[in-house]
Amino acid sequence: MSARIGVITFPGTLDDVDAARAVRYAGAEAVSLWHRDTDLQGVDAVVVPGGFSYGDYLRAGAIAAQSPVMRPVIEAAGRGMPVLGICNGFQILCEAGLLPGALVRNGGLRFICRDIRLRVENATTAWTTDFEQGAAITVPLKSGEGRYVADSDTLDRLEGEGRVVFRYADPSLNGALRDIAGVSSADGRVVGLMPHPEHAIDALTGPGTDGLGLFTSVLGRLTAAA
Amino acid sequence: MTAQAAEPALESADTVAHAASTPDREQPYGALGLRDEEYARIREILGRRPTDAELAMYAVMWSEHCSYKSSKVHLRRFGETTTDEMRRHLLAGIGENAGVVDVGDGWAVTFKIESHNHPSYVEPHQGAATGVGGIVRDIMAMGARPVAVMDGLRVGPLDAPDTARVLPGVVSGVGFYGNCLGLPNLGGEVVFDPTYAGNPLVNALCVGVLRVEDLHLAFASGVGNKIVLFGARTGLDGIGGVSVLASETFGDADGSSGPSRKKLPSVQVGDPFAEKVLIECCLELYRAGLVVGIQDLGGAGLSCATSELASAGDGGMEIDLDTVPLRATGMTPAEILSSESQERMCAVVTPENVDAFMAVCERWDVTATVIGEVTDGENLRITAGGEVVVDVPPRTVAHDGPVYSRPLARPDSQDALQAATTADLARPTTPAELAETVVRLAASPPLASRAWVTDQYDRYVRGNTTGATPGDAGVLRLDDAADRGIALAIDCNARFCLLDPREGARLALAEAVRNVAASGARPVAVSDCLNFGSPEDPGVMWQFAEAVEGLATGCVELGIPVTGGNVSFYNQTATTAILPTPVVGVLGLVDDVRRAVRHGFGAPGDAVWLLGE
Amino acid sequence: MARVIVDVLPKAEILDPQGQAVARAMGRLGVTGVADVRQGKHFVLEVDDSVGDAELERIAETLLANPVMEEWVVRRDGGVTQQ
Amino acid sequence: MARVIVDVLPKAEILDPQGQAVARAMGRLGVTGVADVRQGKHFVLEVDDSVGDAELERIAETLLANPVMEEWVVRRDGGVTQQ
Ligand SMILES: Nc1ncnc2c1ncn2[C@@H]1O[C@H](COP(=O)(O)OP(=O)(O)O)[C@@H](O)[C@H]1O
Repeated sequence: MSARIGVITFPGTLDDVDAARAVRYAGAEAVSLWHRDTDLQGVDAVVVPGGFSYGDYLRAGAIAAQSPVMRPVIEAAGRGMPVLGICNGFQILCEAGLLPGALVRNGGLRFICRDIRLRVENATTAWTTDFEQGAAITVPLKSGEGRYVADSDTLDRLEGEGRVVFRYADPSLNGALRDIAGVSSADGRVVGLMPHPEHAIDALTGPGTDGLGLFTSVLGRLTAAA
Repeated sequence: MTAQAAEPALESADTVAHAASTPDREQPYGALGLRDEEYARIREILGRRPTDAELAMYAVMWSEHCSYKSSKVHLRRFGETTTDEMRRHLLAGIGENAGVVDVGDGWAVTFKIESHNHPSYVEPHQGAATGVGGIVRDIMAMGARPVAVMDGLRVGPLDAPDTARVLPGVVSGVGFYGNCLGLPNLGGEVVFDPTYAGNPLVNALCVGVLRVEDLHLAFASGVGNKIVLFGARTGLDGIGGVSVLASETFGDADGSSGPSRKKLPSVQVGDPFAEKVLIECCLELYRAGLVVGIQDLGGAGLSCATSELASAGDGGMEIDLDTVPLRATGMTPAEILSSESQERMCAVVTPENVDAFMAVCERWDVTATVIGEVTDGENLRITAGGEVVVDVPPRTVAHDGPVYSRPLARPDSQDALQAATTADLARPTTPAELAETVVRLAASPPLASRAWVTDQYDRYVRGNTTGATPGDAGVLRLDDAADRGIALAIDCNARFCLLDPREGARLALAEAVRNVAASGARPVAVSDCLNFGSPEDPGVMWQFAEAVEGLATGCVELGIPVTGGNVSFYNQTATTAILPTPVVGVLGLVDDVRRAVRHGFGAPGDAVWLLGE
Repeated sequence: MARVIVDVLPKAEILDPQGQAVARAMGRLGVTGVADVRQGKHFVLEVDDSVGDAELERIAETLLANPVMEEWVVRRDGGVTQQ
Repeated sequence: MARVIVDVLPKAEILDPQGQAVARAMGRLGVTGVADVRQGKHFVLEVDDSVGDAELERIAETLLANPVMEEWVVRRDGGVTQQ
């Protein structure tokens, strides 16, 4: 039986079709979850995809973090279920308190859509085991509120615990503190990142296939656990 | 759903009965953009003076923007020149919200370009944003899922002071709305010229994909069928905007139709989140077969939606304005009918499907309200506060507006323009001069990188973009289960069009066709956005007629039809018109996107071939 | 040095999608009793005492607010100087 | 019904690029004497009299502001209820 990975759709979610496609490309079954759902249909992992949930009018991810479906997600994450937040999904996980820090307006105040290089700083999380430690991967970044911030104690702690998972290899793109592009929970099972690995799974439609590694990593983890 | 009743309509609302008994009341038709003879014609149609609400409807629907009164006689050329052979893949053509092309295997593609020029000068960000929103709703109204956008932008010189306000605002507006809707931006243009300094052009293209059986056309038939208004609430946005903005020079937009209303801002604010939800809601309604007819609410709001639905149907229609969910208090019937609040749609639904329709809207948190029904009468009757405020034959509002054959004349200046040739220009004579010229050209605003613009637009979302920027054309896979795709390009060199509007239009067409073909696609259809100065200027009218002729004959030679488009007149600053700017969009079909040709050189060692002379 | 506050709000007739989104979220959070929300901008300026009220008004009108769509209030130290 | 104002500002230690962009634009406009600008959000809520201060504080903290990066002030009718 193949692993079942949930992909949440909030009103305003945009990259859910892409996230589901990436899950399928990796060999798992994608299960659609709706923002009003109160149970996760027994999925093995969850992807919170990108977009502009509820228009992001208040703060990116703020309103979605309060949605019904986030309650079972938070509970399941507490029990160790892998959760990946991409872009708006990362913002939602931060707003929901599953990941530390916050994401604010880009330093240049403009939306940035560009293929960028990321360094994999921790290849042991649930979503990165298929990468080499320190590998550089190319994936699209597309966000207006992508600048990662947290107070310096938090940043030091994250660095010390190896919870900075991805760093921008080309600095100063959006002003993220310490060039942080993605972080993880203490147990390495919840990961959030601003760039879009689901848009780098096929050279036809993206800059390459580097992004697929996140989805195959979790699959390996799930099948190993089963 | 939450159909919140309107405030009681103003006690003073001008009813049909009142209009009949007060034939001599003075009406401000001039301020609404109607001419004496147009007003007289309305009185003749109705056999009495119009009510305030009727006057507002006729004024907005008979404006240049909605009625095409100056362009109609010329646009007929497209219909006359299109042969059955050219039309063979068309499921819908000119006259519908957007043209629809059968692309095989049960798939169809619909696309259209529209302008939002004047609003983008007044408020660049919101003007451009709502321009994208409007064209996307046009595509939705065909039953399609919008899948991509493009934008053709024209502004003043890069170093003109106002360009620093207009260009960044427009780009952020296009990006904000398109990105938030999840529509990849496949490309576009940024062109600088002094004539656009006080009158920028924002032309937005949207393309949609549908299954042939889901094609929805705007009509209201079937006595007893319900008219459902859904989406955003109706507010005081851009009231009178269409007639004032598109028919006279803007600036004195006295937005009120009621005498006491303070001057209203003529801007509309876009809510892309509401539109995204509306898209998903509409698609679910189509899939469930719950829609008989559908119309987007665009420039002329409910005036346009109700009169167009009714005149395309086979009966009459009754609408009760007291049921329209409002955002402002004390709106008059005329204001409700003219409101340009964004993110609204109007559907015709059979009575037995109303509950299911409402349930889908509820799932998406979309406000939906039955506001009326199709009747066996002939007229569109609209009531407010229990009184009839509109009672008109819908065709007279929507289709039988005035048509003008405006005088046209080749400007005397044309000879001098043509006499000045490149022979008079200095040319580089030494290698060093040549090198310097190449560098200067590469850095010039017309040729410099567009990354500053395109980096603000999402081109990846939905994962089907196989070619965007930089590229000759945008290329999109239709469905990830197959490798069938489409290519799109928009082009216009308006300086050529100034020199010779007929040849210029043909060149714009040829360029867009080449760009599509160079991407490995077979060109199949054309949509155009004709941006010109005042039609009351015979020189501008001549440019317009020539450009239409050039485009029509060019299409015949290439064997592809014009499927729709948009005319934007009155693009001028004082008496100076913009360059004649017929923007041409071409749609091409790609059998296998994996084999589509990419822009730029491939690998070192590849041979470079020059084709043609 | 004085502290000057400028509060900017969308005009009443203008659609406020942000405020509406917040108002709807309240309901989902189980908050009742909030009838309406409008969202605007809040600026805090540290200015020299040399900067007069007319100058502040000009700053608000040309830079902080968009007069086409927004209205604003300028306050010094909690006192309203101009509307 | 009462009117409640919530003003939200980025914390002092958080970089505020929007405020900085405004401050830079001042210079270009020829405005001198403005030493610093911070930009935040301004919410105007119409609330039932039944809604107490603790409830308002909860709304501000869980929804209107993000305590990780922002600070806020809740005022009723011009009176500060809580910081
Ligand atoms: N306003 C715009 N919106 C989106 N893409 C644009 C826009 N302007 C230019 N582009 C894209 O940037 C690239 C370069 O544009 P341009 O310099 O006009 O090239 P070309 O002359 O090849 O059309 C093209 O892919 C074009 O589609």
